[in-house]
Amino acid sequence: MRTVGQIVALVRKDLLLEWRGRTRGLSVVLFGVVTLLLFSFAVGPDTAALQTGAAGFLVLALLLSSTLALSESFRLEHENHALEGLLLAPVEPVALYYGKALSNTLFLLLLAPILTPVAVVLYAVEISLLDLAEVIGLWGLAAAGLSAPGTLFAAMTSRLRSQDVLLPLLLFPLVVPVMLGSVKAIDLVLTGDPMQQLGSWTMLLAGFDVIYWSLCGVLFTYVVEEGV
Amino acid sequence: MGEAGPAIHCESLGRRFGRRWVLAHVDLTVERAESLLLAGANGSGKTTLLRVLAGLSRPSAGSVRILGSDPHSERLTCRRSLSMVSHRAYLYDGLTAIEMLRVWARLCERSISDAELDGLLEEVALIDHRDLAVGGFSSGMRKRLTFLRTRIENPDILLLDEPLAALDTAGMDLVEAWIEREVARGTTVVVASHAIPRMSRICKRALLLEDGQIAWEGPAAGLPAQLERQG
Amino acid sequence: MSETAMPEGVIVGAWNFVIGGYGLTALVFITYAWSLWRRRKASDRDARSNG
Amino acid sequence: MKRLRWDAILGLLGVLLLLVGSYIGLFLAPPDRHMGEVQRLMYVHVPTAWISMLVLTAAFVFAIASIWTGKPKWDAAMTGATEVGVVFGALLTAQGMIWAKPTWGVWWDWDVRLTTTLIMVVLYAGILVLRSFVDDPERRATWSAVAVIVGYVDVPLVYFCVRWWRSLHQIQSSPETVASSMVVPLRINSFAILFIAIWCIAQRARLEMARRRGESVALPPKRAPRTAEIPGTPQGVDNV
Repeated sequence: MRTVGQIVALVRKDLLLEWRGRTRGLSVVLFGVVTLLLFSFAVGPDTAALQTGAAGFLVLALLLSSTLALSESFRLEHENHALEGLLLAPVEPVALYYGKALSNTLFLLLLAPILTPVAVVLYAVEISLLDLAEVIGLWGLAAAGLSAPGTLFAAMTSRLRSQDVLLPLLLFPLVVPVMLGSVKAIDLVLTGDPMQQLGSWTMLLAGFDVIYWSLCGVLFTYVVEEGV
Repeated sequence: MGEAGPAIHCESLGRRFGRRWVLAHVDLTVERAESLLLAGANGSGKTTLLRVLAGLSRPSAGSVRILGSDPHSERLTCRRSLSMVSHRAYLYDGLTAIEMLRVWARLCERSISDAELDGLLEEVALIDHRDLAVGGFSSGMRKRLTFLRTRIENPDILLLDEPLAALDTAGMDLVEAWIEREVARGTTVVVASHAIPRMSRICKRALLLEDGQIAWEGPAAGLPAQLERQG
Repeated sequence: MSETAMPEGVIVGAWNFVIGGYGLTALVFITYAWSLWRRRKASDRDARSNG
Repeated sequence: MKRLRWDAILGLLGVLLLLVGSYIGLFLAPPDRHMGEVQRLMYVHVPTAWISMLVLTAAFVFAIASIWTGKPKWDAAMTGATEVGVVFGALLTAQGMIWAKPTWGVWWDWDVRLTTTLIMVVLYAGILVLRSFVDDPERRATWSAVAVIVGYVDVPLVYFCVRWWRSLHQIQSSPETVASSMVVPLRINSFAILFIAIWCIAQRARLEMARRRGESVALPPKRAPRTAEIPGTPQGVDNV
């Protein structure tokens, strides 16, 4: 119970900081929008091709923005050695991990209502409001899947030289199941699901989330305990 | 539980950074309610010793016990009884002074009302900056705010790394009075400082570090003479 | 070893692929063993020069 | 010198067995009825696949041991297994491509095993890169062990998601049906490659231990402290 209170305090602190540094957050959002735009240039003004690829482009935009958001979230913690201050407080590292992973998930989830409409417009996808809600739900599962190992790896790489290369290098191959699962599931929502496969892809995403949210919480203790 | 042990106990403690031993062969016992002054030139290992005691740095050799507990395996027990002020501010530039205090209070599971927090800010003359972002604070103001953290934590053991650095005269007097009060209250205090005259008045015992090893140990009153003899 | 000797000559140039596969495997093993040996020597040299 | 012996013998035995097994596989075993001579690739490909998986599993076990005990020897063993896993995995991917070209007509076909192997190779190579960037030996050990554990748990997830993803297209027949005359060279080569892998891991682990010894420095000699002029402090440095 105590740990839950601390996690809530940490998430509140992160959200407050995110709100104060809105421009930082906005630049990540803008980055996502630019990526979506670039995909349409890469494919060409072929509406059919854009529609087919829409789900993939959307998830790729999320993936690329996530590395920015993740390393940014730890840059703040290192600015005045604030993370060290948190480690000095009577807080279990598990609480630090879940606080950070939760606020990262929330931030990435926030991208959905902005990037999805952009994709709908750019790629001429036909979508109902109900579908949109489904897409955002799936996006949430994907965001949680990216944040779980992402927070763990960002905590390690944030103190290293060339963190910008290392984080994607470690994270991208690991989250292939998240990527495949969410692309497939969102694609099924957008283009129809004649063979009722949406359920199993959602289960895959949820399974990844459950496994990595528990595993990384345990391992995070070892990562931060080797303090500088 | 470590109810029986002394406040701090180290045995042949050593810490290595790369190929350099920053601390070596440190045997140290600090009894409860004792006050200890750590002296030594820059790079003699004072900060590292404090960081190892605080559990921020793992010893490369030897062992540390805080109130009989290991800072790493019995993490929460140690953190609850220990507080540290260092030259690192541990602040978030985006938060205001009062928000920073609220975060600390919540993390330490202390329910402290805003009125009480205002009182604390008043004490360190920061009440006028209550709702300003910490990012705009001068280093002296940051330091004052950092002290309030230990006030909230209300520890049994207080580790202070250069508590007087970056402060103006008023700030130094403030901190000095506060440390004196803590010592009088029975808090175990370990201070690393270059302000020997000020600090040796407060502390009973002193310890001189040289190249990471204990070079001299004795009553704090004898430290100035010792330093003079050294040249 | 000609393709006409095969029972069913479905796959053209099959032996080339087989030889390629075995050759590659041997090459990788030899190169890796050599790299291990070389790194070992370098580390021994380092240890000696550092005293 | 004495410690070098067991794995040197094992390594030599591995090379010898590989020569024997490959000779049988290449010249004595009959060609496959459907696949023809291409089937002979199986005698190195399948053992490589088995041993790569085994090596990655070993890396996982070593990582857990390393994080649990904090002992440098487990970290060294884990480094060896990870690196050998990457090398063998890359070899496996290349062999798979050589297999794919004559049988399916393309070098790359998003086959489940091939894709999973490739992803694992990239992931574990990333872990080796991470190691090279961390200077502190203890932290390097912990962080890479954490990454190995996280990565190994991903294997079944990647496997299943690639399989589901593939199942929308068609399911490829895989080189699994094994006739009894093919068992002998397959078995010999499996042991051969296993022994070679063990030799490589042992060598790499030794190298890591040697490097780690190179990083460590002995404690400086203890100096006697000057004692306080005024008696009354109970703390001597000599008492324990």
